[in-house]
Amino acid sequence: MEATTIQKQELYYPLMSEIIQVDHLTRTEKRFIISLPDGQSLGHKPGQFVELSVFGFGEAPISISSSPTKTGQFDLTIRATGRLTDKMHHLKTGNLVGIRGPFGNGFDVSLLKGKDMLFVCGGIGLAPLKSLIDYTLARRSDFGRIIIVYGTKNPSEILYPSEIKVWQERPDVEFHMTVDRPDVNWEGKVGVITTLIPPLDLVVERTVAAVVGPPVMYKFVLMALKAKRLPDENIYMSLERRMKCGVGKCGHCQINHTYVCQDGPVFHYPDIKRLEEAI
Amino acid sequence: MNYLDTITRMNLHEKYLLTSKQIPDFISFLKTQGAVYAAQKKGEQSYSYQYVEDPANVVLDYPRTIQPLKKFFLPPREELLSFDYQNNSYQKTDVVAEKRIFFGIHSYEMQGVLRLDYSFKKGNPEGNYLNRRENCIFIGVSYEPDEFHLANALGIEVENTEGLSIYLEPVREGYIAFVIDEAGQNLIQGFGKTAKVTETIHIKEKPAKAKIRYHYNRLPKVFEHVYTSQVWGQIAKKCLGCGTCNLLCSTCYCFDVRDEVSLDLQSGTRERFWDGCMLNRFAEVAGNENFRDELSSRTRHRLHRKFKYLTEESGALHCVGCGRCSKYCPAKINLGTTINALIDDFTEQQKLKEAY
Amino acid sequence: MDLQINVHHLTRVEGHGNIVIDMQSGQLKKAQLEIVEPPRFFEAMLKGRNFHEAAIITSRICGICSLGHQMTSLKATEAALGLAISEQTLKLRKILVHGATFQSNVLHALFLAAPDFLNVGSVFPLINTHKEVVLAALRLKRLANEIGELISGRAVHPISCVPGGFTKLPTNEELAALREKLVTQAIPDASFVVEVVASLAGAIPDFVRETEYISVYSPQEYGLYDGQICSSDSGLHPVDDYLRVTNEFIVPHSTSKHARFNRSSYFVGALARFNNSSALLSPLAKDVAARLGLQAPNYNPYMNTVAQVVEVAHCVEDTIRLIDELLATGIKAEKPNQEPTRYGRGMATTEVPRGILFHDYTYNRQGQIEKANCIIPTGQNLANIDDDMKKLVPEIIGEGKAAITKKLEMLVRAYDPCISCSVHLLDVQFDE
Amino acid sequence: MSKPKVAFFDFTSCEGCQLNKLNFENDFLDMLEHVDIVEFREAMDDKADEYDIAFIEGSISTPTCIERIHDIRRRAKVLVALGQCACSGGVNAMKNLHQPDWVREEVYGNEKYRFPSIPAQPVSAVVKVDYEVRGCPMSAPEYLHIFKSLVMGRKPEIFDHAVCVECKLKENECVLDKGMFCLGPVTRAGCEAICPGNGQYCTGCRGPISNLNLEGAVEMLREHGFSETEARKRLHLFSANELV
Ligand SMILES: Cc1cc2nc3c(=O)[nH]c(=O)nc-3n(C[C@H](O)[C@H](O)[C@H](O)COP(=O)(O)OP(=O)(O)OC[C@H]3O[C@@H](n4cnc5c(N)ncnc54)[C@H](O)[C@@H]3O)c2cc1C
Ligand code: SF4
Ligand code: SF4
Ligand code: SF4
Repeated sequence: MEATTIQKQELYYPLMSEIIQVDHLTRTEKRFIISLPDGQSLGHKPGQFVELSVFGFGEAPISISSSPTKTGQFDLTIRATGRLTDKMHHLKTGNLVGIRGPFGNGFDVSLLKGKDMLFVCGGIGLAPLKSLIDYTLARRSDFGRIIIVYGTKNPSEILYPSEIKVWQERPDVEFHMTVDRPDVNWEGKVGVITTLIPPLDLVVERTVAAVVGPPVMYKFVLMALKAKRLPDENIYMSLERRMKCGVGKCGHCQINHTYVCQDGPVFHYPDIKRLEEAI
Repeated sequence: MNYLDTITRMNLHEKYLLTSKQIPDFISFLKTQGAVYAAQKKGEQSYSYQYVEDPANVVLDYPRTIQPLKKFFLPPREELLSFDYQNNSYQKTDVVAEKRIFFGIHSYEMQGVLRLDYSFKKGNPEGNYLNRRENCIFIGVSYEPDEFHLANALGIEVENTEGLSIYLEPVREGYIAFVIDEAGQNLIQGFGKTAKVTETIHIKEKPAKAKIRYHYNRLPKVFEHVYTSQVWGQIAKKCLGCGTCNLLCSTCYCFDVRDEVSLDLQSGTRERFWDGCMLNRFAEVAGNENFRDELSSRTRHRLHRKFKYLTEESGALHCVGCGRCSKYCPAKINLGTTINALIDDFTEQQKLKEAY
Repeated sequence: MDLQINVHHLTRVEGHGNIVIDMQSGQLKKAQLEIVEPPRFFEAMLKGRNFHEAAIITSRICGICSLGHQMTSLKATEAALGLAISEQTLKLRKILVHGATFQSNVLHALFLAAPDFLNVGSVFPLINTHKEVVLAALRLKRLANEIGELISGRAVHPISCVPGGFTKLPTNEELAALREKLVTQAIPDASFVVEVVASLAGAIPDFVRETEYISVYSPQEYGLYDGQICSSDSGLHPVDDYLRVTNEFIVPHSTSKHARFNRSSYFVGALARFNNSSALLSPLAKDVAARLGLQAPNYNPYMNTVAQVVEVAHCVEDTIRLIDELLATGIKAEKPNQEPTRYGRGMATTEVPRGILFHDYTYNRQGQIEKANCIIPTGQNLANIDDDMKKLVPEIIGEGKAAITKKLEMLVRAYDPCISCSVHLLDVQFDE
Repeated sequence: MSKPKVAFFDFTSCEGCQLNKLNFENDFLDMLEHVDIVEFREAMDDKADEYDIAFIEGSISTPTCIERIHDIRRRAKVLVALGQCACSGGVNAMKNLHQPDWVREEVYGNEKYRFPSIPAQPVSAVVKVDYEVRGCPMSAPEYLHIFKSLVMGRKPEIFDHAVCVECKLKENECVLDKGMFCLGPVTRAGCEAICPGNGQYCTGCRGPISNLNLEGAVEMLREHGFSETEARKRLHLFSANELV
């Protein structure tokens, strides 16, 4: 029987890995720096994710928010929204968590070489994009302009303030930020993220946009990019779906014939343009 | 396929007579060769595949069981690992791959298993499923299609023997056992009490009761054009979202995973359960966004998986026509009727196109 | 002398009740158990309901006596519709009643009443000081619940007992396994519990007030599942006479109605059953009664708890007997008989742990309820509790408020009142 | 870590859920290992001021109930509605289908003002409820799951799919198929389909799933031979508040 000859895989067993640092980012977000046993590297591509688990609290897909150029450890940025993610916020340095992965289709960095990069990050969407931002910064000379457009609901939700400070100060990074609802101390721009796109001065043939944000954001960002005449082929986006296995088995993340966990989460826009239910 | 072709094709196999009296003996013999599972009565008028304790309880003439054979390879509830909550360590849960003989299954049931094989082998081949799938022998039996069976219309005839080792066809004296493969040959020989049959056996025609207006080859084509059909909305009016059609489907395999700790709060297990795209939380993500909120889009997704998405990938329809989703749907939504309505919609469209 | 006692929301009883004593210048103005549980309108809910639903709904009158309500409801429905039940159904139901009775009696005697004898506020401290007793009681309770789960699907709000029979039957093997547990586990546990109760008997207040004792009576067996109404004053009365016996009346201090028959009040419950039927107890139960010094007739209401323990022994032993009878022939597959042969009125009575219970339904030709009435034991006891308090308070007036309060609380608890189910109304008619 | 303080309170109900809890004989002592029970009127005399977890049984059906539940909410960190009476009003809510004042007059005549009664409401109609343990009676496995989850400090897993799912997982014979009535297709799971598993039909005691297709449900029952009036009446048995 064929079943005996096929290479069977043990898909669901996590690697117990240690939290080596916890950074408090906002009221609802924390960054965890994690090291795999024996100093192994995760070997991921920017945009990929892991299945993170804490026994008794379940498992969930979490994007890797550090660049593959950082080895021996990797970052997860987690928003507390439920069973597992709330528990993560109670864990401390030295605690063990289960890691499976990396999974999914990340950004193909070879295709991005030499391009101007436009990062459109809505809210926690900055977390998955940060792996690519960090990568492009680590290989700065491989890329043209680096433009980061970032929007959050309010100033208290701004992720990675110290990194942002660096980005703002670097001459070779163009960083733009806005909040939906300012507080008394806010001096920056106010408005939804799409208001940041029209003023941008882009060389559209050379620019590749990478878009990640909450589900409602995509439609409007796409409209804004279209208005700038950015070709569809130059747009990549990462989609979020419920997923349990991360390896194309559990069925939850399917959008029509596409599996987000395998074909995504990073998609080339032309591939999903005609996919109903996708955006 | 021509009915006479079937007779000829079947008669090419070696065949033996198992008299009605011999059947229990044969089952007892099978029990010496492995764990035997077969359809048995469950409640008043339903059947279920169960371990055979007593050969007398085995039923060979039955319309269908409640759960399909998938329950043996992808159990409704399966422990993946057990963990120590306090120390954050875990143990893999062994998958026991005993030798199993499935006795008296229908051709579409076998086909259902072959479809699942595809789903679990592709991409990342899953050990849990494939280990359970090893060492299994299937002995088929003929059946009389009822108004819910669509297998014939979908190209899986009653006498389809793919995947089987032996196929049983009822005759006056009992059953003719057609030997399909070596494993089947070994079983028949090991039993040793059967008489070889050399004359041609006339196989009774078993007409399908449910019909589909198109040849099944054309269904993926139909599904390319009915994404926006109003049929989905019509079904959604009756559909209750109970998920029966997913869970009992021969080829649905989606699952959910949950952790549970025991009351001592020391240990626990990670388990997976059957899940289905008709159910509420299936496509919900953080922030309570649900990407398939409407029952109409859920039914559409379910049937597109059966007739288009997986078909384009694998070349085979992923509906095997077992009829469970129609028979057990509390709202009496019938798959054959639905497909015919979609076909009508499609033809209507084509006509309009031509006129245009 | 003046004395005011107001125990608000009495603990360790089911449902909500207050004890109110008002004594002014040595004159007892008030001695009442006030029932403050909100009313729940069950008879009204039953109107227009299908005959399969009556038992499902009435079970929700009380989670503690849900099985008793179901049994009485089924019997009333069967009487109204002329549905005969099989011998097997009868025996299984009797086992269910035994299980429910001894589970409730164990719960009350050991978890709710015993803390009083040991001067603690709840069963929880006893887990440390009297672990063996608590474990034995828990095992007995578990076994009683297993009886319910095995035969009726669930111990609270049973599932598979329906008019005419059962929707699912236990297997012979399951019954045999249950019997084994009863013999090897329940009998020793019950004997152990009896010894413990015997050692506590000294803490039972010495109070006597003769009253009328009313229970179900059957000449063949200790009256629980079925029989006639028996009054210690006036003898046997047919079930159909239940309204004459109970005479419900409204009192201002209670959302529950009170009852009286030959005197100003009467007693229902384990002690009434014991007083009327003790000769029919199982041999083991008779031994237990002797060991605990309980002899019929006994007029001390506090002894109700002791009578409950005696009944535990009876129920365990009689369940074993019933299982043996069932196993002798083996369980036969049968479907519930749900073909009505008539439509009309049906009345039924059963002993639930807290006393005699009545259901009375009238069905129309569609098999729907037109009129329903349920009379619950705790309601029948309320007048008797008030009368007991009126006699008790002057007798112990010298003991001080704390002691008096405790004895009053113990008195009310001894009746094992089930207040949530006692709150009901009579004959509500809805005009549609 | 100190043990969470747990309290139990009862309002208008049959107290079956409380009893069900005492029916975990095998697990009872284990449960006590993890918590301090500080208030439990049916079983003990003590009272406390604050609770980490308050379990509320029963529906709110008098003005006094409203005061009490506000008070409990103020003292409780987590408040759990226990059983269908607390979650939806349960069977008690059937009285809401009738004129309340008239019902009271029928019962108490001129004394009706002594016993104020308001429509039977779920606890959530008055205060914020953190979690619900549905069912009449609540189901023991689900209760244990929620209990453990809360003690561990995790959000419990509460289903929003139908009882049918549990029937299918258990391969129960479908009672609709036998010609009986059943509300399993539209009733929230969590009871492990205990009624169909015992050959009985599902009476809908856990209330409807969140995306109830009410007309579809009535139509489904009609297809199975039950009149529309009958279907609606039975849908109301445990869900009068949710379906009106
Ligand atoms: C590819 C991908 C990358 C992600 N990256 C990040 C990240 O970097 N940081 C981050 O904080 N979150 C990320 N998420 C979202 C994260 O997976 C969910 O927030 C998480 O699953 C919630 O799990 P929980 O146990 O805490 O929540 P639960 O208590 O299970 O549920 C809370 C909410 O989350 C939804 N949810 C439950 N399970 C999933 C699931 N498997 N996938 C999506 N939503 C779910 C539920 O519908 C519910 O609304 C990512 C999701 C995907 C698909
Ligand atoms: S079985 Fe029928 S009612 Fe249930 S989800 Fe499927 S189509 Fe809908
Ligand atoms: S018995 Fe009821 S709950 Fe079970 S499958 Fe049938 S319709 Fe669904
Ligand atoms: S099957 Fe239905 S009636 Fe029975 S417990 Fe479950 S939800 Fe309640």
